[in-house]
Parts: sequence; C-alpha cells; structure tokens
Amino acid sequence: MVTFPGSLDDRDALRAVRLAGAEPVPLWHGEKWLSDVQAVVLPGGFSYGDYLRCGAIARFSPAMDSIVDGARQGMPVLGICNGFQVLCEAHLLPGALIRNRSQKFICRDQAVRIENAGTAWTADYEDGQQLVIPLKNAEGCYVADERTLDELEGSGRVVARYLDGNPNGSLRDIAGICNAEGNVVGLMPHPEHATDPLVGPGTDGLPFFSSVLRALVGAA
Amino acid sequence: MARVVVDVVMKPEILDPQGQAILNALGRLGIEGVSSVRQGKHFELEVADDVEDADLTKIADTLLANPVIEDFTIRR
Amino acid sequence: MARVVVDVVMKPEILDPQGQAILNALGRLGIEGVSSVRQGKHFELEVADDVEDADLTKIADTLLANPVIEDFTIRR
Amino acid sequence: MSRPAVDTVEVAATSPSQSQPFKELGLNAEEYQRIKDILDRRPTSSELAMYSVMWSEHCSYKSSKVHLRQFGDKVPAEAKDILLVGMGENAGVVDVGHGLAVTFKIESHNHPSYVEPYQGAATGVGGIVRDILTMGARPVAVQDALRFGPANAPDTARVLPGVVAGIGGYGNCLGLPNVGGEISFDPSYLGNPLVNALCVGVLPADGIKLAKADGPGSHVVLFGARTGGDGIGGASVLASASFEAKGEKKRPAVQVGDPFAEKVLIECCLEIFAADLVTGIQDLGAAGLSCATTELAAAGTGGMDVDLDLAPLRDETLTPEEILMSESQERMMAVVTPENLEKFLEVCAKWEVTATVIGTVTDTGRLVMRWHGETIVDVPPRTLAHEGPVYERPVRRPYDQDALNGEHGNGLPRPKSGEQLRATALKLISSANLADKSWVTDQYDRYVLGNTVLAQPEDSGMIRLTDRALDGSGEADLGVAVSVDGNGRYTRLDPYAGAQLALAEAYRNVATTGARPLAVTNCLNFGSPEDPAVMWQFAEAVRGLADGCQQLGVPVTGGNVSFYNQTGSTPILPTPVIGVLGVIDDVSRRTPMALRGDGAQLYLLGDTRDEFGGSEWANVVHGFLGGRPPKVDLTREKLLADVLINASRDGLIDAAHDLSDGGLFVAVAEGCLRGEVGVRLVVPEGLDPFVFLFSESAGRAIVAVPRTEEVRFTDMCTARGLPATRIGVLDILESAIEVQGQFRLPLSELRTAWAATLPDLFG
Ligand SMILES: Nc1ncnc2c1ncn2[C@@H]1O[C@H](COP(=O)(O)OP(=O)(O)O)[C@@H](O)[C@H]1O
Ligand SMILES: [Mg+2]
Repeated sequence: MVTFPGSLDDRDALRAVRLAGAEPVPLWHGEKWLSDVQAVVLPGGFSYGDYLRCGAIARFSPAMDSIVDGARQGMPVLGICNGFQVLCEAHLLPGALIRNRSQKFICRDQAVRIENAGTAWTADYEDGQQLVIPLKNAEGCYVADERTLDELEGSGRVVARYLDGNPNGSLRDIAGICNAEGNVVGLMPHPEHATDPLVGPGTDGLPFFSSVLRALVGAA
Repeated sequence: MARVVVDVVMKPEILDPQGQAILNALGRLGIEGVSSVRQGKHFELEVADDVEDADLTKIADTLLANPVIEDFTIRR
Repeated sequence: MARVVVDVVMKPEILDPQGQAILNALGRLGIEGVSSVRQGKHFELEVADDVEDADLTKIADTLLANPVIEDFTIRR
Repeated sequence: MSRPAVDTVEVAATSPSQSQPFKELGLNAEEYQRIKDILDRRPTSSELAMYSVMWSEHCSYKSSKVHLRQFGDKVPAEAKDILLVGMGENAGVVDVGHGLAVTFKIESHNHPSYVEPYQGAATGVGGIVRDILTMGARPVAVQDALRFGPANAPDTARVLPGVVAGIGGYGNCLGLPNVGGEISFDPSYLGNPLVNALCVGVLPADGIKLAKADGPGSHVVLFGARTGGDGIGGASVLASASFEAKGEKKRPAVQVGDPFAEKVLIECCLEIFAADLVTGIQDLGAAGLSCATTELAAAGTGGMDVDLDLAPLRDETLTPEEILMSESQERMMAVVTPENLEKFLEVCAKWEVTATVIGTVTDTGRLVMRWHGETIVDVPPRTLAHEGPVYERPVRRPYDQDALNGEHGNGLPRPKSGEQLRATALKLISSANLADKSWVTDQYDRYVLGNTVLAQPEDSGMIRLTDRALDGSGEADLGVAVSVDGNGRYTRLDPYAGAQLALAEAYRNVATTGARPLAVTNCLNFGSPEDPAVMWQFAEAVRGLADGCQQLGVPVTGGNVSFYNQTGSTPILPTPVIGVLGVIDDVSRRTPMALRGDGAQLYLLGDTRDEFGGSEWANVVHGFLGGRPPKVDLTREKLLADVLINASRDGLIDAAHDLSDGGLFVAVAEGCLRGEVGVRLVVPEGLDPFVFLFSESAGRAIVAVPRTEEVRFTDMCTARGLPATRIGVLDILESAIEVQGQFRLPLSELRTAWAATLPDLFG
C-alpha cells in the first residue's frame, strides 16, 4: 500500500486488505523498495494535489521505479482511481483518464459489471457479475485511440464496465482495465469503500482483495 | 474562419500551486536550470472573420478568465 | 535567463469536454460566430540560457504533456 | 536590490506629527488616539497595520462581544462534565469518552465567495480545517451551509456552481468527507451569498494543543506555505504612505488556496503532535502574522522577539506592513523548545514543508519585531489580541417589525380539494429550497476516510470514531453526529425565536439519527452592526440562542460572527446558522431516514398546529413573509429527543426523519423516495388536511415502527407524555404516497419533480 503525499484513501484500502485477511504494509512514496512485499495497491486520492495531470507527478516518486519493475515481473498491482491514473501515466496501462464529461466531481454508488474474472484481482468474481461500489472522481473519463480500445476488448482486458448509464463519458463504458498478463489492474471505482455495510453501500468490493490473496497463497 | 488563441495566466502576485508542484517535480527528475514555472490555460477558438476584437475581449474576461485573479492575452 | 512558453493541447481525436462546455456557454451568452473551442494548458518557464532544446523537449513530453492524449509546442 | 527605508520605532518617536492613513485602514480617530496613548508615541506603519487588522470587526468582535458574553454567563450545568475547552480558543473541545475528545466549529467566508466563488469557498474550508487542526485534532469531516439569491437569477448561476466546486475541490483534495449542510435561496442573498463551513476533528482527550507562547527561550517557528501578497488590498495605502518610492501596486483581495499544501501540512502537524514537539501552536488565518504573534504572546509568558525579514516570501517585494497583514493560506506558527527543534524540523523536512525559526519567546511583556536589524514593532501584545475596542452599539426594533408580525397572512388562499392539495405538494417538493440537493452534494466525497456512517441527505452526518471491527474485541463503535441549520425567514419575523428554532432543528436532527446532542457551534450572519435595526436582530438572536442552549443543556463551544452582509444598505435576512454535535455509543444503532419495512407503522411525534408564518408554503406559493414563526417549546424538543434516542438504542424503530421546512408532506416524501417504499396516509381526527400536510410546527418527527415493536414504542411515548399519532402504514407494493380521501401521488412522478429542479437550473 503506497502512500504518496496527497493520497487519501490509503487508510481505507489498508483496512480493506486487513478485512480480506492479508497483512497490509504501508509504503511511503519516498522509500525505494521493500523486498518482502508481494502485491501493491496504489490508493485513490489526489497525489501531489493532482496538479498538472492526475498521477503525472506521483509517477516520478522513488517508489514507482521499483513498482514498475515488479509489475513487469508479474507482481500483482492494483491502481484505484488516482492509482489507475498513476499506472496510465507510468505506461503500465494504455490510454489515459481525462476530466469527466460533466466537468464535475462525481460521488455516487455506481453499478459495474465484472468483464474479466481472470485477473489476479478479480478471480473471486464470476464473469458478468454485477456490483455496486462507490465512484468518486473528477478525472474518471477513460480515453484511448480506437486501435487500443479494440485491442483491449479483443484480448479481454476490459476488467469492469459501468452499468445503468455512463457516469463520466468513459469510452465504451470502461471502468477498469488490465495489462496483457493480468497482474496489473486499474480501476476507477473504489472497491475499498464497499467492504463494510456500515460505512459503504455493501461488501461487493471485498473480492478484489481476497482474490489477490488467494492468488498469492496459491502461488506460494 | 480564423484561429484565435487566448492564453490565461494567474496574476504574478497570485499563488500558483500547480506551477510550484511542477518545479519541485523537475527537481526530482534531475533537470537543472529551470528557475520558475507558471501554469495557465490555453484556448484555441475557431471564429468567423466578422467577430470583432471587442467580442473576443468580452469572451476572454467574462468566460475564459476571472480578471480578479487572472490576466489574459489574445492572439488573432 | 529566458522565458520559454509550452502550450499543450488535447489531440484532435480526443474529446475535450471543457472546450465543449465553453462553446455551450458562449451560446447562452448570445455570442455568435465561434464554431469551436479547445482548451489546453499554457506553461511559462524561466530557464537558464545553457538549457538545451533537447532538455525542454524532454520536460514537455515526460512531464508537461502526456503524449498519449496531448500534443505540445515549445516557443523559446 | 536596495531596500526602501522602513518606518522604525526610532523614526516614529522623533516624527510624532507625521500623518498616517488610519482612516483608510478602517480605524476611527478615537481608536487611533488610543493606539498613541498605549504606545505613548505615534505607531510605526507596521504597528498601525497590526492594530488596524487586530482591531477590525472581524478580529476584535468589537460590536458583538458585549452580546456574546451571554454564552458564557448562561452556560448550562451540563457543560462542566463535557467541556474540555470552551469559547475563545480556536475551537471548543468536548469529551466524548473512551479517552477521546471532539472539536468542531463553523466559520463564514461570505464576501470572498462573492468576488471569486471557487477560491473564496475553497479557502473558507481551508481556514476552518486549520482551526480544528490547531487544537491538536485530526480533521475527520466537514459540512457546509450555503445561501444564495433566487435560484433562477443569472448571478446565482455564476456564484453557486463556483462555490460548490470550491468546497468540493478543496475538501475532496484534503480527503475530508462532506457529511452534510444546507442550501437555500432568497433574494436578500443575491448580492451577498453566505458560505459557512464547519469542520469536526478528533483528538486524544489528553492531547489538546493551545495557542500560547510559553517558556522564554523557546523558538517561534513559521511553517507551511510562503507568505505572499494575498488578501491585503488595504495595505497598499501604507506602502504608499510609508517612504517607499513606487506607490500603488495593486494587491489581490482574494486568496488562492493550495489544498495539497494543506493536506501535507495536516499530516505533518499530526506527526508533530504525536511526538509532542510543540508547546503552543496557532494557525494563520485572518490578520495572518499579526494575529498569530500577538495571540501566542498574549496567551503565554507575554513577550516575543521576531525577525520579520526571516519570514519566507513568495514575493520578495512585500513590505513589512504587507507581510504583517498578508492572509496567505496554509501557514502555521509553532512554539518549540530548543531541545525539540531539530526533531520538529526533521518532520517538516520529511513532508517537504518549509519551516523557519523567525523568533523567540521572551518575558519582557513586549512583542518586538525587527526588519533587517531595525526595530519596526514594539507593542504590548495584549492590547492587540484582547484589549481592542468594545462597542455597545445602539439597538432599535425595526420600524416595520410590528407591521411584519401583524400581517399574519391567515387570509392567503389555501388549497381545499384533493386536487389542489396534490398540486401544492408537487409545487413545494420541486421548489429550489426543498428539491433534491444531490446536484450539489454529489460533488462532495462522502466516503473518504472510511468512517462515514451517515451523510446527506440524512438528518445529520455521522462519523465512526473507533474501529473495533478489526481488533476482534467485538465491542460497539463510538460515533459523533453533526447537523447545521438556520432559517432566515423565521429569524426575520422573530430573531429570538428564529435562533431558537434553528438550534431546535439542529438538535432534533442529531437526536433523530439516535445521537445524544452535546454541544453547539454557531455562525451569526447579519447586516451592518452600525444599523441599530440589524443590531437589534443580532442582540435578540444571541439572547435567544443563549437561553435556548441553557434550557437544552448544550453549551456553545465556539462560533463566528459575520457582519456587513448587505447589498447597498439592504441587509440579508438575519441568518444565525447553528451546528449541534452529538454522540452515539454504538453507531450500528443509528436511525436512518429511509422509510423501510413493509407493513411498518408510520407515527407522527409531537403536536401539529396551524402555523404558516415564514413557512415554505407561504414563501413558494404566495411569495409572502409575515406573521409569527412556529411556536418554540424546548421542553418538548428535549422530550422528543429522549424518545428518539431511546427508541434507537432499544431498536424500536426502523427509520426516523425530522419535520422542518415544508412540513409533514416533505418529510414523508423524502423518506419514501430514499426508502423506495410507498405509504398510505390517514389524516388524523380533527386535523385539517392542509395543516396536517404543510404546517411547520416545530418539535415533530416521523418514525417507522415495525409491527412487533409497536406496543413497546407507543407505551414509551405514553409513559413519557409525548403525543404519538399513527398516520399511516408503509407499503412496498404500492409505490405511491396516498393521502386517504385526498390524493394519490406515484413515487415516480414525485421523484421526477423533486430531482429535476437543480439540474435544470445549473446543468
Ligand atoms: N450544501 C450542502 N452540503 C452538504 N449537505 C447538504 C447541503 N445542503 C443540503 N445538504 C444535506 O441535504 C439534506 C437536506 O438538507 P436540509 O433540508 O437542510 O435538511 P434538514 O431540513 O432536515 O436539516 C441534509 O442531510 C443536509 O445535510
Ligand atoms: Mg435545515
């Protein structure tokens, strides 16, 4: 769990990881690398105030180099919201996230469909499973050129899609994608805020964290 | 049809957090020799030739900039 | 010491909601003759004279612009 | 660069007759003379700058002090058990048990938000958050109370979206959930919108920090953002009046916020507090360095030496006068002992926060400031911080008050037939004041930090303070609930009652969610104190609030006064905005507003009278304001609260919603829409349907009682003597509100009318 200056949902994500039964390790963005880390979550928030472009500055923090290397070697990496933006800026994922069509920050409980239950982070879902998890961002509109989009669709790399109306203008209703190997996933909505019914819409988000746990235990 | 460019920048005495953040990032990128960065907005408008400069000024200071904190330049 | 201006605009094929919103607002303001608005970013850098154009290009396409969605121009 | 000569103490002593622009700085002749008497010479231009800002209405409370004293004089007995820090500090602190304390406060940023809506509102949030942080607390939630001109006025289309984006932009970026507030519209706010922001913070009960500079030899550290020329329009007259060559340099009156800098500052401060590295701390808000240095010194050992030229600047051309007046955001001042300094600076470095030692605590009883070695300030700090002018302003009941109360409006045509009642219901629910506010509130992050138990549109926001779910202890989690309310129309009709009705509503909203009301904060938005009629409204409102808090047993822990809210000489509706904070021992017991449970019985608690003075009905349907506001009965409010709290603790009710603007129909509609359930309503015996549906009698709430609990619940009400009338039954199949014998309104039609209004207006 990496905390950049300006990360906001890091505590919440730590909590979600714990609820899923794993041992979360907080990482400070300035730290180079922690050898015993098995998976990385880049949390939501406004790293460096989201100035310039969301994630554009966080991408250059020391921790990112080693995370990029790890990801290339197959380590599971989940970027949530701002974390998704960082992964795109770091070119671990294709495309980019721009301002919502509505021009406004949007906070709402969003219906999404899991399109690929084959990734390290979605294995505990069924293909086509429908969830409700909070969405909250101002730059959540996913864009990429047609070729890239077709490639993503063709290779099943669209991980999640918005249902009941596209909240932010994302092309092809894309809410989340993954890299070719499926270990790196970027997601706009916040599963960590759907892990405890008392403070969120439900528990639909928990499997993201249990999935990776099983993947790691299985691998070990 | 002509292209008009309007650049909007914060008045010099006004805080520009974004420029500041970029300057610090340049430091981390190991790039020397940049002593200040200010970020503003850049607009490209396609306007009919019969649109007066006065209209453009009106557009700029009612819509594109808030004269209280920003200055703008118009290039036709 | 020289001032360098970098303008960053969305690639034409990428939709630009901000520009669109401004265009609609123009309509409401009753201003005719503007057929398109695109909003980009405008940077003003103070750079030492020994900074190479290559460095500036690096600054622009690694930091100031995201080449996936944006084009940039540099004016020294 | 050669520095322009500055006005030093030495120069001042030898040039007594030099004229100074005290009027331009807002000081009158008597005040200026008093400064001379205090210093027993003319002030230097830097000292004049400091006195002018510290003695301003905003900082000195010179017109309100004599009235605000009542909050202290009438403090309820309950206060001593819970109040750890009372009024006067940056914010009051309340003991909530389990070793935890909560601090909260509401503050206005009205005028800046009119000039630059986004930045004005954003820096309003930033300011109140720093107040909370300064107490040693982690900010955990914000709320915002907003007032605008008519919803369809062109300027409202400029101001509202900017204000909302600013509150969201700053709060979201800080990672603070926005869990409530209010927003309403009235022509009197067109040229003077109200932007009141509230922040709640949590701290260890023994971790309170205070704004005092104790211990001679301790360092005075300025940290956070650099100082720029923000918000010092006034200082330019000094720049030109002092010996500086180039005169007029326009300084911006608005400040620009840097939420990222503030977020980093928060984390940095919390790390510093945890390591116990400061003996005193103060945020830099209004009056910036002038305020921070004088208040720290005045509250502590009494003296301070400052080298002003050491303050890190964003703009090197700033004069000392401007530095002293600058309201640059995201700055703090700390008092650090020599042995802690190194550790303190290390933490700042980790967070990349600029920190500079600019002075030392002394026991001289003087605040002395040097500028490149020359002494430019030498003053007794108390005379700025605490001994400013105090005015007993003349008060006069407005000439039109009797006429206003006289026109009771009983003659206004009322809907008779079921058709007419139905049309009235739709008209009210779709009016800007009562319509769905999600266009606004969906721009606020309500989830971040992961502890939001309730947020808008619930009756109050509720935040979980402990998190025992993970430590497996299985114990209940503690929470706090907060609500802010105010009603300018009621207050215009009767300021004393209006303030009490606002207090009662906030108190009721907190109890409705199952929390026990503990403490009060308030933001008093009024016109010019120099207008005796406005001053009367103010005096009456404060008296009403003080009496009300005493009766309800909830102490005022702090607040804020905003005067001069007027367009030309026309004041806004007098608008006291009251925030009430409550505590709940088990957040899982909270009562939501969504009506739930097929076959559950709907009960109306309290008495319904024919009360339409200042009502939404009179306002929306007839554009009429007159008569008297609803009757205030605080004993009844207390009883209602007890019942609601016990019912939630004992699990007797599934849902509850308070009745306020728009009356019973609006409350039922909000509950049905949120619960997506229909209801069949029966007009109680001997009650006129129109009065039943739309009267705004206070002290009422609706509750949904499951059949299994009905007897226990009604017995409790009878035993305590609270009127509880069965008014209907919930029906999940019947997705409509049906008022028997009157009309039927499908939820779909209702939702469309309710939800479309703000999007249609603001896009
Ligand atoms: N500007 C705002 N910011 C946040 N929440 C708001 C705002 N305006 C209204 N709300 C929320 O919408 C709901 C309805 O507001 P209001 O009519 O004031 O409720 P009530 O009358 O019961 O106090 C409340 O939960 C309130 O917190
Ligand atoms: Mg209210």
